[in-house]
Amino acid sequence: MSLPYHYVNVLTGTKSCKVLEDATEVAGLIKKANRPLLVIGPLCASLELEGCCLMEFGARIAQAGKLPVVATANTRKKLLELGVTPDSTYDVVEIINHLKKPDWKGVKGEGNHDLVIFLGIRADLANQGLSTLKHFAPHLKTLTLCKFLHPHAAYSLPNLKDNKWKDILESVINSFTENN
Amino acid sequence: MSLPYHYVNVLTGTKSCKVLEDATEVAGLIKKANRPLLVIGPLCASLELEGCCLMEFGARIAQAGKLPVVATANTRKKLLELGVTPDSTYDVVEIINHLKKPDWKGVKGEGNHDLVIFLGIRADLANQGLSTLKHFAPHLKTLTLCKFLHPHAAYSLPNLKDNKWKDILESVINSFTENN
Amino acid sequence: MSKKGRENKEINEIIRSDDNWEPVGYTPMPQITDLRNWDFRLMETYKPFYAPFCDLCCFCTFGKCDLTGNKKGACGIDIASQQARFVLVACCMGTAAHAAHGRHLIDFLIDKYGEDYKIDLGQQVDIEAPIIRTVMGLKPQTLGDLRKAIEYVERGLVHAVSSTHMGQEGSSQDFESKSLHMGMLDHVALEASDLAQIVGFKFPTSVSDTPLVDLGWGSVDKSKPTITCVGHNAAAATVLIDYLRNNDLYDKVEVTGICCTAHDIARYSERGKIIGPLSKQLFFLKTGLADVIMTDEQCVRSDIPQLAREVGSALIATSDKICYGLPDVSKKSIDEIVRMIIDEGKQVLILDINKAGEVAARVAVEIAPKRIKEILNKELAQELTKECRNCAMCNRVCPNLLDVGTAIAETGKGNFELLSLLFDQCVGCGKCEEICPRNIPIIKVMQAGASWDTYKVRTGRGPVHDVEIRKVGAPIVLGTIPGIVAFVGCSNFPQDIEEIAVMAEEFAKRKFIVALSGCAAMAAGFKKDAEGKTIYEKYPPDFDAGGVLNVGSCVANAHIVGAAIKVANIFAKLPIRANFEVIADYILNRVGACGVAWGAYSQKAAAIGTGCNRWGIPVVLGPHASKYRRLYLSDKGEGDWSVMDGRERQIVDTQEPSPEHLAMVIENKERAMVTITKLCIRKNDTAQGRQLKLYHYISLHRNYIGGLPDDLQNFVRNEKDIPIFYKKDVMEYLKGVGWQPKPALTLPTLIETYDSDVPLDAVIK
Amino acid sequence: MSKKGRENKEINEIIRSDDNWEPVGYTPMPQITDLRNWDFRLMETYKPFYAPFCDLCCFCTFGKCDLTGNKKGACGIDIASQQARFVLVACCMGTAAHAAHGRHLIDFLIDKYGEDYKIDLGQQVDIEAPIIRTVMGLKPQTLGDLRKAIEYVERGLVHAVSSTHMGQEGSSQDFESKSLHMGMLDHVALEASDLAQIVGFKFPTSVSDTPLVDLGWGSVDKSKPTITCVGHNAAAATVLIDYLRNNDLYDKVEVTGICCTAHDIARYSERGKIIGPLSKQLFFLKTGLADVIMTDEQCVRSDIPQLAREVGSALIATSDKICYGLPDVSKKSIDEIVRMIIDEGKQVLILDINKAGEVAARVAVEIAPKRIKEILNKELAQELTKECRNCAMCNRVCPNLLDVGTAIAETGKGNFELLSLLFDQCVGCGKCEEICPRNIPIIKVMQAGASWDTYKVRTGRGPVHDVEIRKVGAPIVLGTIPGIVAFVGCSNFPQDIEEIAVMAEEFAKRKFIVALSGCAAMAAGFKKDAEGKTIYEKYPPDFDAGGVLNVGSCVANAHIVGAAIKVANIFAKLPIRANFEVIADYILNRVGACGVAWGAYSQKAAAIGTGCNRWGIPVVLGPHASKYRRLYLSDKGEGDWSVMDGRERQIVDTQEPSPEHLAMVIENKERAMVTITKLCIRKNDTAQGRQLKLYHYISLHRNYIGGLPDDLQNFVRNEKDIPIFYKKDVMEYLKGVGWQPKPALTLPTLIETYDSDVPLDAVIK
Repeated sequence: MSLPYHYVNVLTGTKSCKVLEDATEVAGLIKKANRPLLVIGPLCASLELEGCCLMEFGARIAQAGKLPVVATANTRKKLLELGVTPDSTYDVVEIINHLKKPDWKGVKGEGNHDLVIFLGIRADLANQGLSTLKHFAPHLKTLTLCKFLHPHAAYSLPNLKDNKWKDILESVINSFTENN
Repeated sequence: MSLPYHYVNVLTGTKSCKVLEDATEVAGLIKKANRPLLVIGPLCASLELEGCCLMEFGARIAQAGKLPVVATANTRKKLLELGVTPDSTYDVVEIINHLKKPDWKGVKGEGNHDLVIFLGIRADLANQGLSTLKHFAPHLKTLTLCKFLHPHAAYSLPNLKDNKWKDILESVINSFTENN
Repeated sequence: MSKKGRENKEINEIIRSDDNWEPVGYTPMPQITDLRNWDFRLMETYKPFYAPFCDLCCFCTFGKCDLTGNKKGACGIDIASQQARFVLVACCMGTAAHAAHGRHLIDFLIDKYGEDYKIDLGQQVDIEAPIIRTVMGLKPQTLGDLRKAIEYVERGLVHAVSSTHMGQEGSSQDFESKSLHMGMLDHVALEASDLAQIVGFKFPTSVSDTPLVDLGWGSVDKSKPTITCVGHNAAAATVLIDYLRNNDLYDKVEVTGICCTAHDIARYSERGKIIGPLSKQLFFLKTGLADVIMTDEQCVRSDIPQLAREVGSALIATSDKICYGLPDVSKKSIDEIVRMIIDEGKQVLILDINKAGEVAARVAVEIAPKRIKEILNKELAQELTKECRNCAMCNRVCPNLLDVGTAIAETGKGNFELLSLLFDQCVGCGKCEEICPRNIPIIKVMQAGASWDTYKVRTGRGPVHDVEIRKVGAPIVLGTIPGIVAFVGCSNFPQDIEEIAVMAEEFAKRKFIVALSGCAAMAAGFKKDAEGKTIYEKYPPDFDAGGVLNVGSCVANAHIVGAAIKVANIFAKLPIRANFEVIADYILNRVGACGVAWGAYSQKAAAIGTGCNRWGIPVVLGPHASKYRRLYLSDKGEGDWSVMDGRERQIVDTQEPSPEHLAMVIENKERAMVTITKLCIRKNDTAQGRQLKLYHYISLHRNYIGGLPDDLQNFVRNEKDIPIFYKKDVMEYLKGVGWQPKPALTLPTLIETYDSDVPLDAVIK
Repeated sequence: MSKKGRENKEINEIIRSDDNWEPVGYTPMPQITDLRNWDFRLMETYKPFYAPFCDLCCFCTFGKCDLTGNKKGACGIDIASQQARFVLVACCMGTAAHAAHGRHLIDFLIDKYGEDYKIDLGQQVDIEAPIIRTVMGLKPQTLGDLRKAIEYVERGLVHAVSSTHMGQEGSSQDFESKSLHMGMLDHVALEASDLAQIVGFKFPTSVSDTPLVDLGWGSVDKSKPTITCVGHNAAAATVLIDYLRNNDLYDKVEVTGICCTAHDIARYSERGKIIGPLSKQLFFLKTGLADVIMTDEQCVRSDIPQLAREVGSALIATSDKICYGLPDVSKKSIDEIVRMIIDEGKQVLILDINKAGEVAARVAVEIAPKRIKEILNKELAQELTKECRNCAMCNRVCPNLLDVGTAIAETGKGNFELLSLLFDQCVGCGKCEEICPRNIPIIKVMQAGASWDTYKVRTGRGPVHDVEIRKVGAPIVLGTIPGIVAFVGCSNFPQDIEEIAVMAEEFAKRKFIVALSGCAAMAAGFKKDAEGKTIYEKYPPDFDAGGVLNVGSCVANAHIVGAAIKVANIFAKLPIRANFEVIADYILNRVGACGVAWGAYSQKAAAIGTGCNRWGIPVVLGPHASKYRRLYLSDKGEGDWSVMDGRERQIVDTQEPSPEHLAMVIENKERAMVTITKLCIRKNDTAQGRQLKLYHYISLHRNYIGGLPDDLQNFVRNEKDIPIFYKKDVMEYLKGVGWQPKPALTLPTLIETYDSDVPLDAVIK
């Protein structure tokens, strides 16, 4: 049984994430999505990944993948500095609350999203939010790009060391640019 | 995450069984043990495995492996018919209660057992008993030879179809006779 | 814990301590720690045995905490304490359910009759409330007094619930002591509740041959408007029946019940019909035979609104415990409500049960003619199941581990044998149907496998009579009646529902006293012999050797414990007033009673069973009960079985593990019958009595397990104990195991083997 | 639910309805379903939001039941209802903890002073019990009246606990309504408890500038015998202090406290020292500075007996809630007990707190000289940690997700920076130390990283004064005081303990009213500015714009809700007696108050927060609170925000989401400050008030999130609402999003937007 990195997040249940080890799989998933959404959390502002701020990866993924962005908590500020204007800002539980309504209009007003990608939300809170969506939002899939496995996500990266994590994020970004 | 066959037994925790697919591994484990114990439950009397009574497999394993036997519930009767006199009879929770005391004298009076092998106890009750030993009997290991995965066991067979299950039990028996 | 002056004063007022029916004993209205030493003494011999259902704790926001490998939670709690804590939570839920139930009944009846309404249980019953007398020291004379009992429970409950909060109790033993206390309070609530309804609803009392009533879904007349009351609180049902009677409708309408409400409907009117236990709730409601479903409280499926819609039954919820999110129409006029239900198809909440009863009757009469009621026939059943490919998903979700798939697949082939067997083993949760990828309505299909016979069950009789106790007191204590076996609790049976009847009959034949209650009492009626008779028709309804009696609904379980207390009081002449330790000690050492909760599922059952344990009554549980997480097991022959010899005033190492366990799980009924017999052995047995008990123990062991028990040496004190019939074999066996006679004993007691205010003289009469 | 005659009679007696201080309102002593319609109305706007912590239910022996994919449990329950049920269990635990606490205090004080002992809170407080007056309709005048309040809570609790039993409530909404009811009863218990101790222990009241007392482990004088009281019930501590005073020992002994007992020790005697919140309990006890540990109840680590042994502290348990399996020596003489502890090294349970206090004092004085107390120095810390290989096992088990490993590894290299930071973020569970494969005593090592300064916290002041309310009532309701922000609850902080001080100061600077209580009030004292001053030293202690006040321990939270009620009563002149809906409606629509439980971990906090929600007070929670499983969130701008305009007597679609949510979790303090400000917006704000609130909302948003809020259009009703300072930008922004002025409103209310006995006129004064 694959344990999440943090024991507080150990799954007690039957429905666990599909672990994606391969960046192309991840990118493929995102490309396949009709209305993907990238949710960027505050850890992106505080975490360093191999010398550069995690927020930059978030910004680059958004740009490369042309993904609409929700900035939670106070991430908006940092994103603006990086030249990315988030399509909206919400508290993380607010965006999850919207997402669980099938008929929500979505951040673009074009309808609810079918794939929601999370990066930079503290693991315990993120996993609880993912649980909400797992149980109450059958109409969408969730994907986490964080360093730690999220059992409640539909798709999650495994627990990773920084270098491996960076590699995956980089190749996700590249796989967008390549094929565009 | 490997789910047990029965959802009532789904593990909610961190410590799950090691799944043994290979009969020689199973036999090796038993042979390595200094004071193994075979606990035979009443399902052995009611379950048919490929045309012959599960109890016969229990009896043959006991004989081939020269294992002391505890007959739980009313299994003793059937065992006697098969020419096996169990070393003792207990209600299943009683034998587990004894086993969890490190200084228990064991069924042979030679000291507590280091490997306890279970066969033929209903899956929900068995898994609860295995939980007791997992949590409170660090001095011994448990092994289940049943058809279904037991998350709380130290070692468990996977969920099996009858034919595969029979093969494993047969080869366990043989591996004893061979090397003796 | 020494009581403060104020506290004593309050207690003396509540229990009217100057009433001199008996001197006030050592522990009037004990609080949560007052009997802690007794509990600890019990646990010296019967140690808590834990089977964690989860490795973790998830109670507070520090969690989840991993408790494996002796790891502690963020609060410092360990795995054993967390299990004990969970058991305490369960006991609190169970006790609260009964206390709230009693509070509702008593308030309802006080509204009707006033708080001075007298408690009179007829000429056969003088000791009206053995539990309340023993625990509180109060001799309840009115409904108002019963309310005092509930208030005592309410007050005690708060402290127990408080203790389950994070950062409170830290010792598993103290959690257990609190659970045992809750269990005892639960019995107070049970007794208060059943006494209230006996006097308030004029249920049978002081009679043993209560009427035999119809049992089973097959007993329902489909041509009549049918109202089915589901739950445990019959107040609304009594109003319904009164309305029908007063309006000459009673013979035109079927009033039926599921779970304990059914028992109490039958106690209120022998024309009431008992559909069956909880395990048949989903099955029956899905037949659509009920025109109106009226829910009250406890053991009612959470999805009844949805079920009622599916089959077009009207739904009236009547309890603040179960509101289902329905509109509260309590203040609307009855006409208005009836229209809402019929014209608007509304499901409603009516908290004024005086209205609810009439509404149910009027709605049933109106809508019944418009509804078609048909039972699924075999042809249709085969049609519905022929798509089954036996993918076995149903097996994986079955909480009873049944092979549903094969039975359904066979049904698809026109073979209904397995389906019938499946139905008898089904606990009625409906998961199989829910998971089925082919959407086969499995529970509905079971209509073609179920028996549609009408069975018989004896109406609940309430308390055991003092006269009965006078007759059986001596034989029980001397052991010449081999034991009292009480089949109680729910219908989460490990195998066939018939198992209860089989076990009960085995003990009836062997001249044990067999008492039943709740779902178990119904289950016992679902088996007929060759002549088509149920055990209720075959055995006398007396509390006497070979008798089979139904005391009533779950709350009537109080009367079984009450009977054991009465033995101490009537036969042994021990004062019971506020005298818990003395009485529990007496029961533990001298009254060969054993409770059997073969299908226990609920938190109420956990509380009831734990309460029995504090009284010194062992309880045998079915396999599912391993999921309660805790048992009380002794070390058997290897434990220390020293007790005080009251007359000799010295500790004696009896070397006799009796009773052997206080709470244990057993795998199957064959083993259970052997163990139950053993658990009726008491240190006080006379040689004659012990012979008899050992005779049954050996004979059952030979029948079901084979040969002589390998622990026989533990229970033969000297040669006189050996049953003549087996003398030769037993002597031989004992010789083989090097048996030695055990020390003799004149008056076994635990008093003065632990720290207590009770002096040894208190147990000597 | 219409009350029966008997019931009304009982209630009228209990609340002395003929006392004509105010007419009796619509809901005297409401029962569990009486305010259900109010709850359902709230949930129309603020829908329950569930984050299941587990896919399964394991409550009964049918389980485990898998509830994923809309699967139902064996009883028919679904995942949402199971979450709601779990929340109700938590609320019951929390309410029971406070009720049992109050019961103990009140019984103790009645023993001492009698039940007629008067409640007098001084000249500044006439409305002594706003909660009890509003909920029950009782104006409590004596300790006996406070006991009535506890009895009301006890009775209500039983029904809620009962509802959590299997087969009871089936609707998540009704589970929520029951949780909200428990929350309200919890506040009754809080108020009764704190009033009892204020009058019984003569705590400060009717003064705002209560003394500043020492805070922090650094404040303890190691040279003195030290007694540390852990928990929430200061009764035993007051006895201890009395004994010391009467025996001239008080200046020779350190009396210290952890958790709320500390607050109440300080309220009893300004010489008492507050060690800190729960998160520092393990840390401090492991220093061994306590010669005697005296535990009472709630938030006390379960492993204290083991901890005490490790460091050689004596242990005295004093509560029936926490017995630790220790011998109950309550009946032994004080001399005997002292000898047991000192000569035999026994840890004991003393349930007679009059004895416990003296025993603690005498033991401390005797053993202190024999004990060596040394704080770990940096050299030793480095020595102890140099084996660390940063395997990160500690990180994996840390419930706060902290990088413990690196901090310890760095310490091993002689760098203590990270260790200090770690200590400030540590919630104090000790899992890291337990899991460490190299057995590094991490918590002990933190002694070298912790600050050993002495801090200051203002003593709990109890109720807000009526005179203060007279002064601030208008500005609050008009909005010219931008809000009341209450920092409450536990110390399970997501980041640095200093965050409370940072947030509190931000709001104090902005002239909000900042109230604190419990662990949060302590945490707020753990930050000094450049001049070495804590916020308690920098800001006035008044309930007024820019004031920072500590109301006291957890039970004192009642006074914060009480203040909101008093605004309705004193300023708006609304009668409060048995008038819950009117008052809650007033608070929801007009009193800009927001609770902040940033480190909430406990079931008590769940009950308190849920209670606030029923009163119409929004609560902001830290990330850990997501594990409570339930929030109340609106659909924001997309929801229906229609209310009744009381004067126009018509429904108005305000299009304004205020307050925006009732219970929400926020990720970090920066965002929290912005959201808290927004949650202080009320429909009743005057243009001037709204300008001020929007000014702070915008300015905080610009500071922490950047730019203008993208939901600004929701809160600008017309141009007059726009803060001058930002006029240009805001106008531009509003134009951009096509903002239109919103309908004007004279008197916003929910009354007559749902089914209730309360007429519209009741809210118009």
